[in-house]
Amino acid sequence: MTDSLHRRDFLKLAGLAGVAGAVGCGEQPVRSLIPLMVPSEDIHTGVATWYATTCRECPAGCGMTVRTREGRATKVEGNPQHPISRGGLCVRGQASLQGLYNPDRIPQPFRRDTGGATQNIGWEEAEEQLRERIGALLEAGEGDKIVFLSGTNGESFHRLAGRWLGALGSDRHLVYEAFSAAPILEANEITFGARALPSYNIAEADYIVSFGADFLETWLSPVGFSRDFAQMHAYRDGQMGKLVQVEPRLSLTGANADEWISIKPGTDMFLALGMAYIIVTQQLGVSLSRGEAQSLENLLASYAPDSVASITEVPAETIERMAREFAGASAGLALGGGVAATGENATATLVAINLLNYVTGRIGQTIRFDKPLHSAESAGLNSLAELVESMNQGDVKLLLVHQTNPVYNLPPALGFAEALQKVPFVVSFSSFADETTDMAHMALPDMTPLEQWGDFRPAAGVHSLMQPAMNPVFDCRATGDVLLRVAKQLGGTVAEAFPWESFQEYLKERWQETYGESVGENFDQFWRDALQRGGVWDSSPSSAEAAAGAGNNLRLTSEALSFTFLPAGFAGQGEFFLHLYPSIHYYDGRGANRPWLQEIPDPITNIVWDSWVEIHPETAVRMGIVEGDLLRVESPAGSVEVPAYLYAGVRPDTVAIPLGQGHESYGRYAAGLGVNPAVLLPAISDRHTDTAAWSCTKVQLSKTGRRSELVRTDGSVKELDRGISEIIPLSALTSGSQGEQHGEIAEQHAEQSMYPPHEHIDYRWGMAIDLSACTGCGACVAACYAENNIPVVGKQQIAQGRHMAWIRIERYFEDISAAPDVRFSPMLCQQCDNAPCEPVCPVYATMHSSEGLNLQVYNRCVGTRYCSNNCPYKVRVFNWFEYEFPEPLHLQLNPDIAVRDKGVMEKCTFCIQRIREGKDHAKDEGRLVRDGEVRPACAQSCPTQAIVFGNLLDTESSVSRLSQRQHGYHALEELNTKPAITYLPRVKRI
Amino acid sequence: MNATSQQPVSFTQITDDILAPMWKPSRGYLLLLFAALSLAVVGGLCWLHQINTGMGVAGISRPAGWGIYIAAFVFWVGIAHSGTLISAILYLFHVPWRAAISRTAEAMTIFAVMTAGLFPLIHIGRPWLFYWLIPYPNERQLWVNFRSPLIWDVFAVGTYFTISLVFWYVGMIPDLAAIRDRSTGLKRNIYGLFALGWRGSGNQWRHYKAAYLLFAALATPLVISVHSVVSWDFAMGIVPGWHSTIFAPYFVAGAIFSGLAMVCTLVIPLRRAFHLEKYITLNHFNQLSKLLLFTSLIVTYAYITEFFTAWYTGNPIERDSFYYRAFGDYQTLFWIMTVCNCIAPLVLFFRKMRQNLKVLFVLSLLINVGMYLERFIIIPVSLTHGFIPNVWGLYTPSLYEIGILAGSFGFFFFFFLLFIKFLPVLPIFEIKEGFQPHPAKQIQEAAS
Amino acid sequence: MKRFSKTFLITLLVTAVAVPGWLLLRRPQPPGPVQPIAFSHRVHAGDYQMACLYCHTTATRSTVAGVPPVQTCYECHRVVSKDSPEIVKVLQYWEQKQPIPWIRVHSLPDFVYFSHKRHVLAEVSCQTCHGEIQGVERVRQESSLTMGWCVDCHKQRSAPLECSTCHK
Amino acid sequence: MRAAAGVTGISSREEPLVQALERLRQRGYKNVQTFSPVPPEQLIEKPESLKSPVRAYTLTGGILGFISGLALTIWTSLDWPLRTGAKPIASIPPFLVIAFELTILFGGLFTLAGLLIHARLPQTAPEPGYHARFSVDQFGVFVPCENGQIEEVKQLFHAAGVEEVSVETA
Repeated sequence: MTDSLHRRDFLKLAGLAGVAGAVGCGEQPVRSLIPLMVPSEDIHTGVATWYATTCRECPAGCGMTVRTREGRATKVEGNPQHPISRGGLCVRGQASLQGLYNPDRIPQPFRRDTGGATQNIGWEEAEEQLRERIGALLEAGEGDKIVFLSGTNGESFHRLAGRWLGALGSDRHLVYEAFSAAPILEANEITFGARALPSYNIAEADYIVSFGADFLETWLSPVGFSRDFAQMHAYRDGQMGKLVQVEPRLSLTGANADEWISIKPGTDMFLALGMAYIIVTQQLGVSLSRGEAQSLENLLASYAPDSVASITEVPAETIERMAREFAGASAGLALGGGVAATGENATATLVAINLLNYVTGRIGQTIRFDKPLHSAESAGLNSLAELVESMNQGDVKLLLVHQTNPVYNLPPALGFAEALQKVPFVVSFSSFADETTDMAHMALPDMTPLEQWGDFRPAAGVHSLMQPAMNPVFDCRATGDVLLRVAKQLGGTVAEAFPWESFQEYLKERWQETYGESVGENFDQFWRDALQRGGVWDSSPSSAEAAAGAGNNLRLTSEALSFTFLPAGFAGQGEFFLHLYPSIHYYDGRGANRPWLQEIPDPITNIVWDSWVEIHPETAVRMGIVEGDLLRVESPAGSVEVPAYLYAGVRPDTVAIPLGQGHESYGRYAAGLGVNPAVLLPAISDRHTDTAAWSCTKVQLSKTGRRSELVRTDGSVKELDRGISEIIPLSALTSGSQGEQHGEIAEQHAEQSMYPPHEHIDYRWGMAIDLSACTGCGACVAACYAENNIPVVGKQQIAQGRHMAWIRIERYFEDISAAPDVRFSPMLCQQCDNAPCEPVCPVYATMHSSEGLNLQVYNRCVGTRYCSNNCPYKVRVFNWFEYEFPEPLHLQLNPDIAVRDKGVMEKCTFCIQRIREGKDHAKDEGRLVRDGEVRPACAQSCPTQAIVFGNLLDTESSVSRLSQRQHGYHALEELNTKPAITYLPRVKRI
Repeated sequence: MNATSQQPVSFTQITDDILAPMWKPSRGYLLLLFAALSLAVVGGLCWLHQINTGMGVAGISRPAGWGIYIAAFVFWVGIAHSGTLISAILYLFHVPWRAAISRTAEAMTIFAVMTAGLFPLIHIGRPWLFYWLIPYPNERQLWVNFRSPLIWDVFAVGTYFTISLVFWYVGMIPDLAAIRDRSTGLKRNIYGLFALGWRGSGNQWRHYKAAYLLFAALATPLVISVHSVVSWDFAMGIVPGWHSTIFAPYFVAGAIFSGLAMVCTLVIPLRRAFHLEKYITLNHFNQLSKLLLFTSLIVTYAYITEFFTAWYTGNPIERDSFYYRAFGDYQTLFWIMTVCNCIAPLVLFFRKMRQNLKVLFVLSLLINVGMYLERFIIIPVSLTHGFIPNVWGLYTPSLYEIGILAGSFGFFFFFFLLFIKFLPVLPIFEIKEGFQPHPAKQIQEAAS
Repeated sequence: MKRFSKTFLITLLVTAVAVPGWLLLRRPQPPGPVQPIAFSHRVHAGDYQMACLYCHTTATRSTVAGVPPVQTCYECHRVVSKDSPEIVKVLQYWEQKQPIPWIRVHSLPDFVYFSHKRHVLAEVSCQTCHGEIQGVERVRQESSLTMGWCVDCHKQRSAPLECSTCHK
Repeated sequence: MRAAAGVTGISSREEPLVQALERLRQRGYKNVQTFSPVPPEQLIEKPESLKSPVRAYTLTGGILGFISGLALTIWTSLDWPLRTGAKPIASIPPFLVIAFELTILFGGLFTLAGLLIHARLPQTAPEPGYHARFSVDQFGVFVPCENGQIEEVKQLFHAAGVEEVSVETA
């Protein structure tokens, strides 16, 4: 008997029994006590074990650590050592646990008969059937009619799949990723002859112009970029970086920008060219060679500010100013290529942006080709159209679909779904019953990334590992293993080509091939270290720079200098441009089945569990539309009915719809919710790369006369100057006017109290939240849901104000204009020293600890809700019902904190379970907790490190230093509640 | 006795008149009783469902953690106040017309406190743990938090109920003895038991009078303290719209106002059904109306003061909260309340109206509605519009909540209906005392 | 004039409270549950003086003391008295690769945080809570494990009385 | 003929009985019992002690209530000091609320006790000389006396103008 099987037995018994105990707060305790068979190295009951792995929720490839208790994963966090994410993790990454434990996962393989009924089968039978199919095809010499269609895969898996197909005589391995970086690669090829995705040095930049790149949300590597942006945008030494966001709809990234250029959709290219024109003609940029300068002048001749202004609807002065600012910046950076800005001229736009970067000398400075990022390569629309064609013609006999959902993602105009019905045998490896799997003949459910082996290269010099953090939740098999087993069963040369027993073995061998030479005999140690660390990466950038330094001396190609910049076309005669943007929660739709992502409000609109169409208030007034009116949006390709949301951040001639909802299938949380606006897209692609164009059609808007209420979590969109989410003008900081010292205010307050202040023993836990760094992404909210067993209540309950989140991002639209003032402030329990909630509790269910925490003893609570009423911050939530965690989502529950019963008030306690654990460790070593040793889930997850936690009694701690900063303030300070949280106002360039 | 001249009525007649309607239920009465019971049962079932499923079946949420349950609690406690006012405060002030309505008012107090007492239980999330609010030695070694106004409530309402019950009961002992002496069999035994063997001996009367005066003296500060404590549930909170120094007197006045209205609501039909015109005269209503008008004016004054301070302090949060109260989502309720509590009672400036029972009855209903709305506007509406604009929300009571609220009326009227059939609705001996051609009193009255 | 016999009333009241209370207190403690294997702490911890930590290995490291894996039993009992009927059962579990389904005796509610580690490291002996376990054949819950019981000891030893010490 | 327990004078007015009572007292009759349907003005067994000792109970109860209210709140707060808000462990202002309520509660309950003790309530034995009419409209005075004294008492009653005299048997 193998060790893994013991672990599995244990899981079945002890793990589940433990959970039963964790779920029923105050109910009959567990009756049985199941020991392990043999002592496990990894599992100690009551002690958490951490595994490093790689997040696979999007192609960014952030490093992640998984906390497991009693053999089940309970929390994922950013891996602080990982060079891509550097400790943060986004909202989607946090929700990967709900992919793992999704109750609507396909629990075991099934066959679908001709009638459409499914029949569960065992793995042996399933693999045998696949083998038979392949065997028959091979016999008939039709191995090339096997197609493997997958999403972005880990490196080793990708190679294995290619090798496997090759052994069968096919080379038809298509990678389809809904959001593709192909135009960037192509533009770089065209401009510089370098087909690579460079690294963008956002952190060091001081001026960024982003042409629709939503780099804080979904663009390429949002977690890393957010961290960089916070650094770039932080006030230091009298300065802060400036971000100018160019987009027709103010995105979350735009809301964090200093300036918003509300550009006419599809004309970003012209703006970039117009800026380049000014820079070149006025010689504002770097000195160019004579020939280059001449060619550029010729190329840009027709993009004088006036003509560009009329195309883009951006005033000529603004263009001129932007050009000057950009050229004058010591480290400027122009970004482009966001999904929403991807139109027919996507590549051309990026070429124009490349020119802009080039003429100001940014290549090699803020844009570096020496450490390229991993690109999400994707088959373009044309190759998919070819596949469709080939499927229609019967040239595909066996289609294997792995971790991608083309039926949902592709524009219906392409006809993929219809063609799929003509394929005699479709196998889906999807873990979830998605739209594509619904049409498959057989499902061989893959494990989720948290359960399997793999590797991933998010950037050059970064090789991340994935390892199973726990045993499979369902009877699923890793597709890598399935491919290997089927190959073995096929026998003959095919089997010989695959000597590995398992994908794990294959992976390790590949690593040995890659690194064996450099590490020599110590490979096993190297491998263990890599697993512990989460992969290998080059920590010394100097060597990498030296190695590829040449890559930065790129010159413009002749192709670039003779490039023809064609404007983007828009299909349809509608009145409005259609602006589709990827949701920060659902990404391309894959996040829609994670209840947390549905439940956590969209950062901009604060809408939950829905789709909406954003229209400008003026347009709405003109058309007599109010929020919640169900509108019909019609394009030449199709139409959707979706409720209206009035948003001043969208141009009056544009309507915006988020992507990712509108699933017909994909489980209980996703199915039937909202609309999939991809149906509005005619199958139009980028001219150069044939990447699907998202911004390519105009639509007609009409009222249906019906209503569909949107559920928003924001009560008021204005902060009303109540001292909750404050800003401070940059000028106030730079002019040297020393305002009131924060320390003085605190002292005054101490005197104002009727009673002496609390004494704290050893610790007073506090937090500093830097609103300049907070982007409003909501990662902290998801982390809190995961850490603290917060239930998901659904749309109806949220409509009633029963959102259970312990931390929320309050979003206030103070001003939506060219200098947008959109405020995001995380609101959580302020752990007040003069807590208004505490004295009103009749039963001491909430009281103050000697460490300054506002404790809530769940089992003591009788549920008067007085504390919640008296909490000025409204950060206490009540259990209105006995909330359910549908199996197996309950396995995710954190055993360190009780699951609250109905009728009980609950709240944030700065993750007291973590504080307890940290103090436990410290006590073992006879010391106090060190600064940074304990971090609440929200602080840990924050991609920008906006939340800093620590001991306020330790004057050296980061939180103490931040809390003492000038201009720091307490929310609703005039109430004198003496919160432990100090907010640092958002520095605003006014 | 009061100034209006009355035909002398013999003591026997008084006893007969008051005891006549007892124990003979008419069909209408039974129907009413059944209706009240049914309503109470419906409310009870709603409550059961709520206990079973969770507080979520009610419409309360965040930010309005308190809704119509707490509004109902305050409403019923308020109703309770006029009973004690009439029996204790007016007694201390020797107000001659109090006797005729005191028993009914006191009974109303008892049942209203009982009803009110249900609401904290209904409203807490885990009602099965209500006893944690009571300080008693327990294995957890935990006591209650005496700093919480809710614990003050436990003590204030508990004391109020106990003292009111004692007061009511002691006041009834001579009457119970009278009933005992007029009945036979089981009835005699039961009334006899409760009459405690009262004989009306001089010695008994002597202590009785002394004790009654003392009860009245104790009940007077108590009644003021109880509604003050109830008002502090809110005033001790920092919620804009709650945190106000005038709450205690304002709530006491409001409580008496609503309680007097409820007395009118109960006594006007009762007088007619039980043919008590001889004992409850138009003059009684005239006096009651004056009190109603007076308390209405106090309440109006309090409303104006609240708005004035909110406006003139210039505190933007306070201002916003009060602006919202008058012109926000709940403005309709606010203006209905203003009409009911401040404008409609102004008709009582006219003596004719004060003695027009139809007008008075309708007005008393309006005031009941208005005072309920007042509590609704103060409690959940203030909560919906607190400090943090991001969590502003709306509160709409659910059907279950309304069911329970309706049930509370059923509960109250069920007990009240039982009371009018089983106990004397007027204090017999006090009425007799009033009709007694008393030399000492006559001299006193002549002098004044 | 005959008065109510107050003495009688008081006597009645006192009896009504005292008698059931006394009966309740005097009720013999139920024995512990019958375990799948009649494991004797008396033999192991008493007669053979085995250290508690030999089997309950995580008592110094984790919140839970830990129930020994079947392997721990097996390692000794493949030699020691392997023919005794109870040991045969153990060996059967081992052969069948089944964990032994012990019946839980001590359990705390889910909202309580209790760490064996902190108590053991603070030199609170096992017997303080588990009674004279080394003399017990069949384990039963010796202490009430109620909040007051915990608090008493914490008060005596000046251990923390913060709510968050024990409540999660 | 059984031995008489005493004689009751019954009248619809108080005055004749007051007069009769005065005379009876002068004749040395003891343990006289008066009955009245309403609180009597003068018809009291011992007219000299009009003040009732019940108020002493009230005062005692009130003081006791106040002290126990303060004691309960302060002691329980100190027993396990739990901090809430910025308030001190023993916060006197809120405790005064409790103390006040307990003052009233204890005062009221003690008053009740005083009433019951002094009015000799409850009593179950039939009262000699009590007539059901006394709770309706008649006043009465019961004089316990020997058989031989019946006539004298009767005379006294009649002389005072008492309308009806009834001889009670034991």
